[in-house]
Amino acid sequence: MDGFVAIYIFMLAAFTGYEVISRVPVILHTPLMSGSNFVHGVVLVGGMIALGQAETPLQQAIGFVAVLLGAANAAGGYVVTERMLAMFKSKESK
Amino acid sequence: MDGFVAIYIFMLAAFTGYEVISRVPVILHTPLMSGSNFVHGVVLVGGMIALGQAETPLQQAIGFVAVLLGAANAAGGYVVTERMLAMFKSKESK
Amino acid sequence: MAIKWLIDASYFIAAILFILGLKGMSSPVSARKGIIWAGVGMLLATVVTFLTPGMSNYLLMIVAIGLGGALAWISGKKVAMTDMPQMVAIYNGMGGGAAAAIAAVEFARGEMHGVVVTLLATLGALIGAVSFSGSVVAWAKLQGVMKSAFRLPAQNAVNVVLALAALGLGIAIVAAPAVDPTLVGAFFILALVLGTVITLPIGGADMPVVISLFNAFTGLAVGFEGFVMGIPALIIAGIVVGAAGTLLTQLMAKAMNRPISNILFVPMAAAGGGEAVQGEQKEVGAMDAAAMMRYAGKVIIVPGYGMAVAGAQHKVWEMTELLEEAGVEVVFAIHPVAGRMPGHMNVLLAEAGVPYEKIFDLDEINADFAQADVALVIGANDVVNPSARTDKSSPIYGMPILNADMAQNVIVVKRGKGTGYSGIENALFFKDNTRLLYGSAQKAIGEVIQHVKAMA
Amino acid sequence: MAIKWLIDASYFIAAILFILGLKGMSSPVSARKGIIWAGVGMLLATVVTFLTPGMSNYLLMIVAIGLGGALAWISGKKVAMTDMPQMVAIYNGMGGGAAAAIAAVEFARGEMHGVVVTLLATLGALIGAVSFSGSVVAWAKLQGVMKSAFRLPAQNAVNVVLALAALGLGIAIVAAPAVDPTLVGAFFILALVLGTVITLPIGGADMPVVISLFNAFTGLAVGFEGFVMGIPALIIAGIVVGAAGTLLTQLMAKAMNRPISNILFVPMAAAGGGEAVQGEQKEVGAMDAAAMMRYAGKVIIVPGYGMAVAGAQHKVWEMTELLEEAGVEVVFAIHPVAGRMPGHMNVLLAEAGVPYEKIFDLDEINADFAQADVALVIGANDVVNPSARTDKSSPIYGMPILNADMAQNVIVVKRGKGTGYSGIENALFFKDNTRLLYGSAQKAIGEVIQHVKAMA
Amino acid sequence: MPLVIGVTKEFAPGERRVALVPDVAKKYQGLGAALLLQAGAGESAYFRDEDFGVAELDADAKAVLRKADVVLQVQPLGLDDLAELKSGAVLIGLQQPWTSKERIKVLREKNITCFAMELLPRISRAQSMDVLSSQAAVAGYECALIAADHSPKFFPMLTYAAGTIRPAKVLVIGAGVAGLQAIATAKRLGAMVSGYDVRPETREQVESLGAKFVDTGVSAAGTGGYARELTDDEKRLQAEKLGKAIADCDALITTAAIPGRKAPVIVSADMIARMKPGSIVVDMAAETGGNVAGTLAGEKTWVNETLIIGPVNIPSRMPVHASEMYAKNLFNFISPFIKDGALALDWEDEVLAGACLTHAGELRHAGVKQALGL
Amino acid sequence: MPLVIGVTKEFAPGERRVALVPDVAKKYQGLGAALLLQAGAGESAYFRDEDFGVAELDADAKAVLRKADVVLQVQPLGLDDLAELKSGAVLIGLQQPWTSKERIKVLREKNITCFAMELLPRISRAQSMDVLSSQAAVAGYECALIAADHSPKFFPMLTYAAGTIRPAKVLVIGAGVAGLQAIATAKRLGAMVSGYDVRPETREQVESLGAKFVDTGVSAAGTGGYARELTDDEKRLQAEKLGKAIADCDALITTAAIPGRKAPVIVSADMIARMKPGSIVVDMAAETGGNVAGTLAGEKTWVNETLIIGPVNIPSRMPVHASEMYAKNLFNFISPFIKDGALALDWEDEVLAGACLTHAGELRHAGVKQALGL
Ligand SMILES: NC(=O)c1ccc[n+]([C@@H]2O[C@H](COP(=O)([O-])OP(=O)(O)OC[C@H]3O[C@@H](n4cnc5c(N)ncnc54)[C@H](OP(=O)(O)O)[C@@H]3O)[C@@H](O)[C@H]2O)c1
Ligand SMILES: NC(=O)c1ccc[n+]([C@@H]2O[C@H](COP(=O)([O-])OP(=O)(O)OC[C@H]3O[C@@H](n4cnc5c(N)ncnc54)[C@H](OP(=O)(O)O)[C@@H]3O)[C@@H](O)[C@H]2O)c1
Ligand SMILES: NC(=O)c1ccc[n+]([C@@H]2O[C@H](COP(=O)([O-])OP(=O)(O)OC[C@H]3O[C@@H](n4cnc5c(N)ncnc54)[C@H](O)[C@@H]3O)[C@@H](O)[C@H]2O)c1
Ligand SMILES: NC(=O)c1ccc[n+]([C@@H]2O[C@H](COP(=O)([O-])OP(=O)(O)OC[C@H]3O[C@@H](n4cnc5c(N)ncnc54)[C@H](O)[C@@H]3O)[C@@H](O)[C@H]2O)c1
Repeated sequence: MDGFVAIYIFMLAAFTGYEVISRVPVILHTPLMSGSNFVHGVVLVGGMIALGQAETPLQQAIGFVAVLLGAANAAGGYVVTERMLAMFKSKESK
Repeated sequence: MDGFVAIYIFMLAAFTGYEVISRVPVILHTPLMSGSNFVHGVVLVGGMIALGQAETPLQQAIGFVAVLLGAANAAGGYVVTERMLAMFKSKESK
Repeated sequence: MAIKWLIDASYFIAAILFILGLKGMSSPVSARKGIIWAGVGMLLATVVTFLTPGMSNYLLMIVAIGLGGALAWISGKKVAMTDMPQMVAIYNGMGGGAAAAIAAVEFARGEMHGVVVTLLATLGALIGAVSFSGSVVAWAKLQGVMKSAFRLPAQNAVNVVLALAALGLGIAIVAAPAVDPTLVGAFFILALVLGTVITLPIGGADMPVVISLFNAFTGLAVGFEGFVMGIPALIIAGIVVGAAGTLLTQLMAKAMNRPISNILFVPMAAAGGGEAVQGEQKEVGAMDAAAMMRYAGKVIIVPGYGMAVAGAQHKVWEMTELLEEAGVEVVFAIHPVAGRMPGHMNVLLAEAGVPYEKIFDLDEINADFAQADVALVIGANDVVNPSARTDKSSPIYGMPILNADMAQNVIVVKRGKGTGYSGIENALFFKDNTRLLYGSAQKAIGEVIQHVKAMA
Repeated sequence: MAIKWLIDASYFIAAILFILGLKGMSSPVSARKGIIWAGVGMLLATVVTFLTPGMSNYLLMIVAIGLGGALAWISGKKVAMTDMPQMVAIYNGMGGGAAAAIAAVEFARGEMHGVVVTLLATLGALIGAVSFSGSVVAWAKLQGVMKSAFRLPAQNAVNVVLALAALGLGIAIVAAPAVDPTLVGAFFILALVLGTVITLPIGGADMPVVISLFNAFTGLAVGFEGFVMGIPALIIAGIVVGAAGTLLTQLMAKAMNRPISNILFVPMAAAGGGEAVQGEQKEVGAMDAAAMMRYAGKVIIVPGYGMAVAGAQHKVWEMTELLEEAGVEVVFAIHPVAGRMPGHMNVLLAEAGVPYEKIFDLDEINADFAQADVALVIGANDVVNPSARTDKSSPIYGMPILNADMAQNVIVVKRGKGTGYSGIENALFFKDNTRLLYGSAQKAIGEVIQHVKAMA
Repeated sequence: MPLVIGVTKEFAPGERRVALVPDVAKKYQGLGAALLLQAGAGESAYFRDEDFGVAELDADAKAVLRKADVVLQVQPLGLDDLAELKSGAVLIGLQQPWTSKERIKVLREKNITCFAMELLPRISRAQSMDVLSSQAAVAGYECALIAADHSPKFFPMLTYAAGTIRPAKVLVIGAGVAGLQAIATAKRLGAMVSGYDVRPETREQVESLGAKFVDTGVSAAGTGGYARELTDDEKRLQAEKLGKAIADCDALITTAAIPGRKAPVIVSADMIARMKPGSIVVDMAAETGGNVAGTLAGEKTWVNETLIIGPVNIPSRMPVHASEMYAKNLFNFISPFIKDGALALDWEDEVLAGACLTHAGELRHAGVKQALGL
Repeated sequence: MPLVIGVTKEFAPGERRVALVPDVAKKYQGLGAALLLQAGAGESAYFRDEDFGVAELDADAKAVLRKADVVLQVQPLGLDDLAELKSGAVLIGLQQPWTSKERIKVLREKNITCFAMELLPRISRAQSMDVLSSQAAVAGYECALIAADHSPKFFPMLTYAAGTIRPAKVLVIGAGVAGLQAIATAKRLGAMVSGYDVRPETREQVESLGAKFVDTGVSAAGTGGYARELTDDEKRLQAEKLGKAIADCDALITTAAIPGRKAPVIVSADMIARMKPGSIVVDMAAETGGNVAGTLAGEKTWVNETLIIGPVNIPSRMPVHASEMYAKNLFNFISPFIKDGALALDWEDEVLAGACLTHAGELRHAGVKQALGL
């Protein structure tokens, strides 16, 4: 990827991230932290590709750890966030 | 530029644009319209490069028009916006 | 290579400045800073562009910039504040025109690489050209150069046919193995016609929304051409404006209570043709009511029985306080028989905490209506019915009334078409300068309050 | 080629879903939808990754996913609500670890192309590893596995030295012509130590902020590794989370009234040594006050003399009505001697139109505070001062007080540090569950109203 | 010679109002009329002679009556006073037309043009002349004050250092002009107020003041804004529902009236007996018989531990403003016909014609004619 | 044998309050005390004997006094009534300690433990026992009603069909508990209210009720929440500024007091003379000499066209709630010392000790001792 394009993407993504949560009430701080924690669980995908390309046992071992950790990040992040946000369930329907 | 990267940029820029003005008060509608009008005056840059690469008189003519219009967009947009926003001058100091 | 980096970096910074600038402009507090930041970005981008390697035609370039820039700068400086909307329209149109012209240059150079790029160039050209001609028409109408709305028979059908034809030509261009000048020429002409025809039937009140729409169009066109030319600054600025402009158009349309499709397809001017002789009851939204009062010098509030029924007195006073904070002079005019008992309004206003100094009776205030920018009639009817002055057959003939009708603008809050105590129609509601804000007073004024606050 | 497109398109959609999901989660109304959208994105991205051409080790992959996923899922389901923060910490640490591991794989494969990529990989590895070990420490402390804050002598200096050393090694790795396993190994160990050492001295109260910081770190690390591997979905998700997480960290620190630098460099446990035993007054913004009440089940309002001074009764009632519309139960608790004369509050509330059914006196309501989510104290002081219960030396000892301190949360509206009639300090204002909303009551409640409306 | 408008001190005992106040005096003079004022006419309403700006003051009321072309009064003149009037003079004021057979005879004999303000048509234009409305507003306000002042309880809710006093419950029966005013006043004082009336449209009106409406399921909408009399069945139903509301209240104010008739008796002795100790009843209709069984006009009566107050001539308790309102009403009524110091009555005018009791020796009002059998 | 608490019908003429109400009676019984009630004790406050839930009723007041260990009263007992008390009995109520030399003598001779509620220390904890505050709240409310009821004008603004009546201006002098209550009540009725007091902190308090504060530039902050007496110079300055405000108002309510002293005379005859015709003055301090020159306690006096009302024993006008408040205050005062039907006074308690007038034959209160020269 072209260097400047990468920086553009970086900049725009940062803007987006910043703006998207710029006005969030305190009660959502913790759930939102948890939710964004879940989102970076997508590192799992990186881990999978790394493992998929691993050749030596060392690479495989590290790759395995990467996928394991990534999967835990994604799965755990989802469950925990989902539970926290369940509190806002009933209010939504109003 | 790679097709998907372009789409990523498009998506992120659109998000950014949307979020950036998502909570704008009514009195700023017109100035903001004018301001964003100014911003796309950057088309001038495109015009300049197009004209810079123009070879035939036709190309030069069209390029000239492009630069002329682009410059008018940028200059006019700036002045008009600046004047509208001058109204908010005194409020700022509060 | 160093130059290339410098240019790329500058474009990058310009893009950031544009975004920050727009962000700044979306809040009254930072609005001025916003335009200045964006301006710096523009300057930077323009200056470094001169350094682009392998360019020629510098003289032409400078002349074009000088000419276009100077003319626009001067006209922008001179124009009256009230003529701003059409100036925005025309400058925006020029941007669209520029985008279209860039595409034309590229077409002329025959340098399209691949379907995607050609497609983007064509789309950008189409949108830019529509924005150009449409904006020119908008300008002409607002400026008074072109008179009134003008509607083709089967307008909507014509619009659709033209749009499809332009699209068809565009697809042909993209599909063609090489650039075909005739095709391209026809395409541009069709696009320009399309922009004109779309805009012609639109009435003055809807113009700002349409201008905003064209603004978003131009943004998109610029963004597309940015892709074509590979200049990220153009892409970012264009797309950001495209998205922001789209949202803004929606917001504006919502503020005016008119869906965008309505504006484009069933123009206001045409819809209002053949109604009641007396004129018609013209509705107004809470936001516009709020704006009318927020930017007024003097507002006179006429409360009536409806305010009592709605129990809206606290809200009314809250609104009054907000308006006064904003520098508007607000007073209350109480008609001798407003409500259903002597002093009915007094009791309510006292309950809401309206100070006595703000309350005037008929004799004290009737002469002031002529100087008021807005008379806000809240659930009153008989006491502001002008037929009491003139219509001998009216059951209320001879009763003195509050001269609300003498105010510059009258806003009447009521729930519907209900009559008052005496059960008769009220000519005031049909007057040219009267607007009806429908809803129970409590709710209606509550909404006005929210909008007044948003204008703080 | 088609597979490549499918994968790219899926990643693109996943990225959009992540952004929309985060956006959703930032408003109480759409929060649940948000996590579901993000979840769908994650599923999509994971599934299509299996299709990536040229991969091997599928069995290992599936085992790792099954194992990691299942363990995390189960533990996440089982954990008590109160233990959530440490769970977030540990999952986040795992993400950081995964990012670091990816970098390690890349190092091991020796496939770094160019300085930039190596730099990004190294940075990602550093940040990811710090986040990993730091999060584990945070988890251990919150979980009670590791006891209390523990502070090295010259802690800040140690931090700086370690960080510099890690950076130095990183630069060495980037500068080296080929991957040097020893260097890489040392680098990772140093990074892990750094994360541990930074986190060790931080006290329990500051932990959420630190976890949020590590969360942002992990995001960045993931983003960087995304660049390394050329997977835009990783880039976008990572950077968006990095930016959002940074902002969130700031917001959380602000909500706790502690600058981030303070948390990291002068840990609370240490700084809090010589301060007042009582704790500190924690400020709250109008928006947060609004949210606390808007999403509460029951709110008890305790008006005092300050409400009278500010003349805020009408605003208070307006807020009450809004909250009730939103389904919150709101009642008023009047202390026998609130204000400056018998019935002071009655007069004001009657003026504002608060119905008598909503007004309760001390005996009637004191038991209810324990069930209230929020006690909103408006310009009252002495009448909610718990020292009246216990402190025999207090001039108000023996006076019955409203048990506002028993509520889940207490919000106190006052202008500043002013004391009440009896001129004494109020321990309630320093309680853990108390937040101060500073400002004259009229203004402060006005702002709350606006925010409550925005949450409609 | 200009029109002479005469105003005396009121003859009726206890009457403190006066039919002319200084502000209005100036307006009459502005129309060219001459004013003839009895010295001290406005005294009991705290208006000083010198403030009227009238040159001629007469110490003798009879002399005023003899000389004036137009006489303004509040309460009806006695027969002997009527006898003093100039033949053909104009007399304007309250006349109690429904009970004034004797007086009508004298009026006719003396050829007096007499306007009875009670007969004023209740059309929009005439609202500013409507003394019944303006005096009812005063009376309603005063009744609420009387109730509050006599009540052994606080009207408002009051939380004090040792407890909380719950607000008093006030019930107002009859939600006409006076009743609404009483509701508003009691409400202002902080009481929990309910209102009741037979006319259905009063529900919204009562509620528009923030009070509750007692629903009995009986409607008695009459014509011209007045109520009709109820049937026996309706009365029973009303009584049942009302009884409960009355037993529950701390203060009861009754203002029900049917024009030209004795006031309806709405509150029975039984209902009163069921009231709480220390409760207060103010019966505004006392003068016309009372809405409450056992009311004595002008007296305070104890029934068990309930105090029934039957105030009379209530507007007179507030003579300054009551006089001001009354005088303005009369001015608005007659001034359109005074031009350049001369009186020119326009019998085409529906308000003037409608309010006329006698003119040119005739009894002009059909309703009164019928009611009195003349 | 349990503690016997005795309550009689009040002896003072016109006193309608009673020191015990049914709700509170139950609470005493809950503490194990026995109640001895004179039959009809609560009658004038509309409390019925049967509601007290007391088995033993005594028709004879003297008998009650003779048998009770603790006697609760509102107004001070007469010398002969005091003579009936058991030696060593406890007497609680208002005692007018500053003017009771004779009575103190008897109290000492008979070894009575007498608590004077006027002497109650005004600390936070004691607020719930503060009868001065609770009765002042009643009085303030009543004074505003008296003013409104007697005023010949409307208090609220009122727009009616023929014009607008401007709201009355009410001035309240003395913004203590009663004054603030009067301000609040007049405000509720719609008057334009101003307040005045010498203590500077009252400005904010007056304004917190939506009223205006009359600034005279004189401050007289005393100790313990009471005002000190003013110097002559200060009085002159005050008089000047106040005079203007008084001349401007329609109703004046005065509530100024200095504990243990004659009430300060703030409104001079001259100021009264400059008032508008028809204005009303309610002097709440009438009993202790009055804030207004010319006030006669218990009388209505006309000065020119201004009516000066000097009501006495105002809380008695509202006996139900005044009694309820008073009784609760007394209960809060003494109940902490009643355990299992026995009285155990804790002289360490600053409130109890501070309110004690006589005990064990001694005059215990330093201030009273000094004031009476004993
Ligand atoms: N003051 C007195 O002493 C007295 C006594 C008796 C009669 N009157 C008569 O009463 C009339 C008073 O005139 P007015 O102008 O005050 O009232 P009005 O003529 O009765 O008109 C009231 C208006 O309020 C509207 N309304 C009712 N409820 C509403 C609500 N909740 N929110 C918003 N609007 C509401 C009604 O229209 P919608 O139904 O469309 O909402 C109606 O047009 C006069 O004719 C007077 O002669 C007065
Ligand atoms: N009710 C009675 O009869 C009576 C009579 C006499 C005395 N008292 C005494 O008065 C006290 C009453 O207690 P309380 O809790 O009602 O009041 P308080 O203890 O006097 O406290 C009032 C609080 O309101 C705040 N405040 C003042 N103006 C404000 C404004 N404009 N906006 C927001 N806050 C404002 C002040 O803090 P800031 O300055 O920081 O804003 C102060 O802490 C008790 O001590 C009682 O004993 C009562
Ligand atoms: N259009 C006008 O110009 C105008 C002017 C003044 C009054 N009005 C209307 O006329 C109405 C009556 O005016 P008023 O105050 O002179 O009436 P009123 O004094 O004749 O009667 C008082 C009230 O008693 C009620 N009443 C009669 N019998 C009753 C019963 N058995 N039980 C309960 N209530 C009973 C009546 O309905 C009336 O509301 C007013 O409400 C007003 O709306 C109209
Ligand atoms: N802390 C407590 O527990 C407690 C309890 C009750 C009252 N208080 C305080 O004590 C204050 C006084 O209470 P009170 O109502 O019993 O007072 P009060 O009855 O003794 O006096 C009434 C008012 O008259 C004022 N006054 C005296 N001389 C005056 C003059 N020359 N001109 C004008 N005004 C004059 C006084 O300042 C006082 O406000 C109250 O305002 C209250 O704040 C405190």
